[in-house]
Amino acid sequence: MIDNFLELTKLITPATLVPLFPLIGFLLIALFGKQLNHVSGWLASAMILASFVLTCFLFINLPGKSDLNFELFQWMKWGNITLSFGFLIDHLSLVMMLVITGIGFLIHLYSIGYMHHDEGFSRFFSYLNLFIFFMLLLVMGNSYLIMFIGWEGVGLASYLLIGFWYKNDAYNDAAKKAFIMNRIGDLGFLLAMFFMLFYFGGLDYLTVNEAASGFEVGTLLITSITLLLFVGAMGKSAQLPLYTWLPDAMAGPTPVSALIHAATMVTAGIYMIARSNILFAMAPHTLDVVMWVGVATSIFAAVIGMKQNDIKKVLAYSTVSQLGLMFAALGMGAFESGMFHVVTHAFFKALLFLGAGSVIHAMSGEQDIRNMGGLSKYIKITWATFLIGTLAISGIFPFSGFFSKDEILANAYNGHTLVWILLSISSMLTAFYMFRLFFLTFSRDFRGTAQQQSHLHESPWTMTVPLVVLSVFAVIAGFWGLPAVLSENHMFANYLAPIFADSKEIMRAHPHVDHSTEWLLMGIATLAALISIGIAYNFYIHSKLLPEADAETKGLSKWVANKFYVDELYDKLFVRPMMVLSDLFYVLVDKLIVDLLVMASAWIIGFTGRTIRLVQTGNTGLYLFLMVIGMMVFMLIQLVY
Amino acid sequence: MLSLTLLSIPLIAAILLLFSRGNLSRNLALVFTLVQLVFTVYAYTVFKNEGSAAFEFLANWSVKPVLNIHFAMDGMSLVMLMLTNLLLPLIVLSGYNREMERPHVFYSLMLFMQFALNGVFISFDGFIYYIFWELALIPIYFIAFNWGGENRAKVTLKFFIYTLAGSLLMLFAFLFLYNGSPAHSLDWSSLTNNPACSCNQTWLFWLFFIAFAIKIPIIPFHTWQPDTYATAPTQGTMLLSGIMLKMGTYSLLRWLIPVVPAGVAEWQYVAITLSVIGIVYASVIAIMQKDLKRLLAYSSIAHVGLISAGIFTLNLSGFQGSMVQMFAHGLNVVGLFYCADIILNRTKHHEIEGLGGIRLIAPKFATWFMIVILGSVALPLTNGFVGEFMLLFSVYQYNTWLAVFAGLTIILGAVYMLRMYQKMVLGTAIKENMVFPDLYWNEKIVLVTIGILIFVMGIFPRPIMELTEPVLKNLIK
Amino acid sequence: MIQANPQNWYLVLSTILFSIGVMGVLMRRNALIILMCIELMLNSVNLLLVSFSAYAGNSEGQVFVFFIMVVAAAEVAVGLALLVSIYRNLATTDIDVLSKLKW
Amino acid sequence: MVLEIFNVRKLIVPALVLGLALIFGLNLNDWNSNQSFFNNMVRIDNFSVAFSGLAIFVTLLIFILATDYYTDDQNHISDYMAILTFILVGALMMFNYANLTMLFLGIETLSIALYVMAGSKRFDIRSNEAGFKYFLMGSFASGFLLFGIALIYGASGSFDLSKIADYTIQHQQNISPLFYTGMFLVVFAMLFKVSAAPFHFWAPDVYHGSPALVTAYMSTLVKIAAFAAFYKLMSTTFFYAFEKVAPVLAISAIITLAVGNLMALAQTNFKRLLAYSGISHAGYLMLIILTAKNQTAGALFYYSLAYALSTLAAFAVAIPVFKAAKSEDISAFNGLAKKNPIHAAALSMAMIGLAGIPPFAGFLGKYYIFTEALQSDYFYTTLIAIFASMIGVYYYFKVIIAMYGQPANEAKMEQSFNYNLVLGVCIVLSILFGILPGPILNIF
Repeated sequence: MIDNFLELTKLITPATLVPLFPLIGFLLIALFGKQLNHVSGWLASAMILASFVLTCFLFINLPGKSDLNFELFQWMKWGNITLSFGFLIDHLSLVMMLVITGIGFLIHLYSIGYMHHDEGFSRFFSYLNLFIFFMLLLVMGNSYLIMFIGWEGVGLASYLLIGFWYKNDAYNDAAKKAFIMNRIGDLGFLLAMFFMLFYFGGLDYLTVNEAASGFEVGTLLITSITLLLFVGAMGKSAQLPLYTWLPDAMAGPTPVSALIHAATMVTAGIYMIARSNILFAMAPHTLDVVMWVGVATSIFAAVIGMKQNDIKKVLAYSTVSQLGLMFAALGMGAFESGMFHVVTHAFFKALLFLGAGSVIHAMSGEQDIRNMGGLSKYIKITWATFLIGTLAISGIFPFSGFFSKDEILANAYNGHTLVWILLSISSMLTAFYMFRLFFLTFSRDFRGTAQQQSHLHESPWTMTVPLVVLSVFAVIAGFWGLPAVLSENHMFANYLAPIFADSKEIMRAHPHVDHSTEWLLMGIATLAALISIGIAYNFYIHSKLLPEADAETKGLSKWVANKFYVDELYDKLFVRPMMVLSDLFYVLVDKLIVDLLVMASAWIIGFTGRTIRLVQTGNTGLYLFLMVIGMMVFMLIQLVY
Repeated sequence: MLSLTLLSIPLIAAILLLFSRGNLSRNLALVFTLVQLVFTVYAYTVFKNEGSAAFEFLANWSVKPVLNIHFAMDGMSLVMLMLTNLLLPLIVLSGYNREMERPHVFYSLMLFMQFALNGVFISFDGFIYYIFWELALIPIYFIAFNWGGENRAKVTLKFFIYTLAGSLLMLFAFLFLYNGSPAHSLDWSSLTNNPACSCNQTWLFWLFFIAFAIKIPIIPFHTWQPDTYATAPTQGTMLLSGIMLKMGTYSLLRWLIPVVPAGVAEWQYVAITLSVIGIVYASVIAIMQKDLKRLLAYSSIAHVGLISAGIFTLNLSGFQGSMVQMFAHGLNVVGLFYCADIILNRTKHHEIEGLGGIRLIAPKFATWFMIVILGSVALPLTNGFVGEFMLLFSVYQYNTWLAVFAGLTIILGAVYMLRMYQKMVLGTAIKENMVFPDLYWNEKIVLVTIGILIFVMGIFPRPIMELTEPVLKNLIK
Repeated sequence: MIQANPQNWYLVLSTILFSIGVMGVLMRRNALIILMCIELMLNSVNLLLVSFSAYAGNSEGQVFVFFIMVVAAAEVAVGLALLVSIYRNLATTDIDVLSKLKW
Repeated sequence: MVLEIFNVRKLIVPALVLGLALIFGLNLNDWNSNQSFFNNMVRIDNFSVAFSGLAIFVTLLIFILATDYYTDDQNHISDYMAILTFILVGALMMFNYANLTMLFLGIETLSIALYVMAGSKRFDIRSNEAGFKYFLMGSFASGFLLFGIALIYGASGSFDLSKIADYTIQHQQNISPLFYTGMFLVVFAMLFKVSAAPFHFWAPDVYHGSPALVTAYMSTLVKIAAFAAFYKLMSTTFFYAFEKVAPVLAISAIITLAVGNLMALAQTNFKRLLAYSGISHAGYLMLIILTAKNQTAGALFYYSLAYALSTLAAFAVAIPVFKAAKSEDISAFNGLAKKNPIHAAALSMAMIGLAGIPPFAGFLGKYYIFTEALQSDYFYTTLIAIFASMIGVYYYFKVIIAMYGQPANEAKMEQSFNYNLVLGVCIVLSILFGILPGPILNIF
């Protein structure tokens, strides 16, 4: 025990350093960005690499099933409430830290090439480092409050990065939208914290979990808390109905989309629920909500994704859809499956985005897949890695997506048949639109301008190396979580087991599906994916179909292409009324009613003054008369008294 | 004696400044405000935080009517003093590269204002407190009126009469208390130890409340404020919004709650409801504001609405949070108005529409502006968050649904601030012939100081909370 | 002599006189007549004082009467002077004309 | 006190000033020496000494102003000065009287001299009108005063204040209705003199029409004298019959406050504005009369002093401004801040002082009055007085706004040492007494 303790204390410094490196990087670049110029890219990458190395060190040295929970300083303290600033390093956070720093490093590296010609080069890297810092805070914090710091901090970084090209107002709008929608979720998170602070007396996970265990399963309190937390997760992880910011967020540079809007930040919601697994386990109703929201989002986004023509938009909707899948997993109580999909998704989606970035790089900024085609000839590495990513996300054996998705589907089959059907459809749609994207981009003939064609080139090594590395992981990551039929040892689930042990106990988890069923399920999934691919092939290679131009889209597909007009709906439902209300309050209530009341009282006084002044006619006779009247009245008053 | 020193420095400076001219007056003002800051910091270092007031100065002023002077400082006063005396040098510095008529009078008035504000925060006798309270009104009126923008005569007069009307109500309340107290003492301790008969507390509460509500301002007593903020010269607006409205919130804690506890307990719900309505109402109005300073004015109403809501919850979170937030809001709003001033001064354009691209030519300014905005929208690790977190929590403790409603501020705040930032600073639509030099040295000092403090306070808010904790704990009792 | 009649008679008489004076001041518009009415008021007071003095048996009241007479004379002198001045400027003694100063 | 027989015109004023200074000193010498003279017609006590001192001081300042005011009219300066001195004499009698005879004489000496001074611009029809109106109404009121005195005499058999008081003590249960009627008539006459509503009608017109210097004198010395006399009457003679008259006084105070402040709002003429402001201040001072039973002479004195200082300061700025602009409208002050910032600042201070805002003595005076009024349970009256002072701020600030907010007019204001001297003295004292009120507040 003592040994264990000593060993743990030794880890405090490296653990503290993990988020500190990116922060230092951010400060250095922010202050000396001009002088550092292109060095800043390397500096930033080095900082993340350092964090990554330290994280690996922690990963290796964290003894057994123990966790490292330490306090840095007291942040706020009043009355009997103490809110400290502290970190918790356990298996769950380590997984996230590895993903963040690992993929983060690769994306930093990639960005050096991608952003090379941008005038805001060092600014970009300072923001990226800032993002990593906050993201690490989010996952490393030992309380909801620290998580909330990271939570809002990544929102800020996301805002800054989406609006990175601030000259474009549409990008700025997208950035603003992302920030505000996130804030809506944050309010839920904040209120959840108030509930916890009030009823549990603290915000750190230990206190909360301990206090929560004193309540019964399914009490209103826990349900409220978890629902509010889930509202926060909906905002951050782009679930229905707060998802609309994520597709717009593609306005940011592509590495940003890869890092923030695919691999890490958007999965914060899943991390949060996984982190609160005990609370959620105690709130079965919330879990149902989470599951159904996830399923709905998954299908909805997949449908929209089928009709998108912007390479990044397709990926964005696929991200939303995949996130929905993860939430569905969480909602079923399969926390480790959800987390597993987070990890695999991080790899292949980052890969896809980076690939898309490489494509856009090659195409000199073109993003519309209708104007691409035949790129496999020009950018071989990108093509190959992109294919791997596409196969992975479509759930083809033995790529990583297959395993993680299969795990979720198996969980769904085991108890929620309807969910299983819906998620399978969603997977099919995913496979379809991903291959639609792939075929339209890389196969057939080039459809862009001649000028674009002449510029087609493979990206520099800083960009291709991350692609290759990620594609390797996109392939092998699945083997960390082999299904029970293939291996007795589900490495990933075992690693996270201590985290979810209590909640599993509360939920009394379902027995595993038997092997034959599992085989069957895997077969169905693969078959479905292959059918989808076949359809896509038939449409876009065989029949040489092209998505029609925007103007020609009609009927249902027009609805789909326009994302079911959800943005317009929100605009009409919330934004416009808010603006009208604002004007109304200002002009009508503030100026007309409230101020008028004030001014009217002043005016009445003034008017009285002007009126009674007329008594003073200047006529002495009247004055004398009034004086005598006054005396008589006074005398009368006196008599009455 | 330290209390008197803190009062005399700005007063002497104000008089001295009248005999200086031009740049000399600026430098003198800066020196004096810095000296004052040093003394304030000294007071902080020697202050022993035991929940009671220190540095007492007691004197009899007049036998009939009984007038006493009682200056002292407790944790709450110290926080406010630090805020005041920290902001003043910044405000003085902010005017360094601005042309203005008769700067010596301007700065003299400003230091006179500092004198009055210091007085308000260290007065422990109702009468002397009232005098300083009124005294603070005169210099700011003249600053706003003489150096103000369009329509200043009407607007400032409205401001003056409106706030004075409130003060007179408070005067009446004090007069009544004076009469009711056997020794005719308005001393803070005697007022708090022998509260008025609860039969009278209702209307006493309203008299005090309206006086403070006008100053703060709480909806619906706010209509003087946007006009005045928009019209006053920016340094005046900084004084008004940064410090002067804190007089109102501070007084809620110092006078209203301990002096008429029964009245407060009875009408608490009205006060909170008004405050919370004010938060949302002002935020919503701010969304579509066309004028930059007016937008900031409404945002300020929203923020102080939260402060007063927190105070009226009567729990420790609310009290502590309000103190933290007063300090934070003071810093942030001064920063915001300074940024507004920088824009107005260079572009002569006070509307939010029709500007843009400032970031292209003045990136440093854009960055610091952003930082101040972040503080103002209460991003965690900035000072705004600590206060808002505690305040919202206190409102939550009072009523969950009110907290949800008040919590809208974190959404709406982001909406109007980011909208404004985007329209004015981002984009490419540069106004024709716009000359926008990046920050000058004095602007840099001011904004960087504020920016750094925003984070320092956001990460280490403990000193303020420790300073006020004993006092506020006593208040709860 | 004076005591021959009940005191109230004097009181009533001087009150009536005083009232006549007041009514005169209120109803007439000619400044001179108003002046005379005021004199009437003062003289009614004189009568009252003298009667009171006689009944009370001390002479203070009578002394006071002399003061009143002196003051009244002074007052009339000043009043007439002002009236002359006004007459020179306006050629009228109607007090209704004197209404330049109003509101 | 008879100082009018001088030939060397230039010396008149300095000599008078010197004389006044002398009397001022002599007067102070009488502090704490309670004596009575002339068969108890005149009584000197601290009350009278203090107010005499104040009156002499005000007159002193007025005379200093007069040197420059009458530069264009040197021929009559001796007459003017003499008459002004008579006003002082009347005022002093009103402070020292111990007998209704002396009160009457004092009032008449003061009034008759004032009638003359009000009409002293012979060729100005406004001045004529003011003088004559004042005369008519004043003598009309004197009639009532006399009738009242006569009735009191009839009831109590004496003019002596203490004897009348004795009468009320001895006949507490059966005070003659004659006495009450007389008391009311006297009170009405005094209300007229202090220009309390509804007997205030003369004040605006007379202030408006009179020469500015006379207006200044009227609004300070005369008002103070009237109030002091009124106060003395109420606090001593009518002490035991006070309850009878209190409601009337309270109503009068309320109407006065309302009328004075409301009617001032729309004024454009500065003197007329100050007249209404004077009426409103009469309203505040009425609160002291209301509380006279509680011996509130200190409040009366302090408030009078504060009011006099501020008003004189205002006139010390206004008179040269009027001369330069050839107008007495508030617009004459337009842009004064640009031309004469110090004068503008001083006038602002005077206005703020009149409005009763700290740190000027005016505030403390009001505070004192309000505490006393509340102590005597005039709750609503005090509340109305507070509301009235809110309104008051508006019209005082109209002047300030004209000075600072309006573009400057052409007229150049001549600088004069004497005006500046008075101005300086008034402002300094007004701040000084505002900050260190102790000695004055607790004078009695």
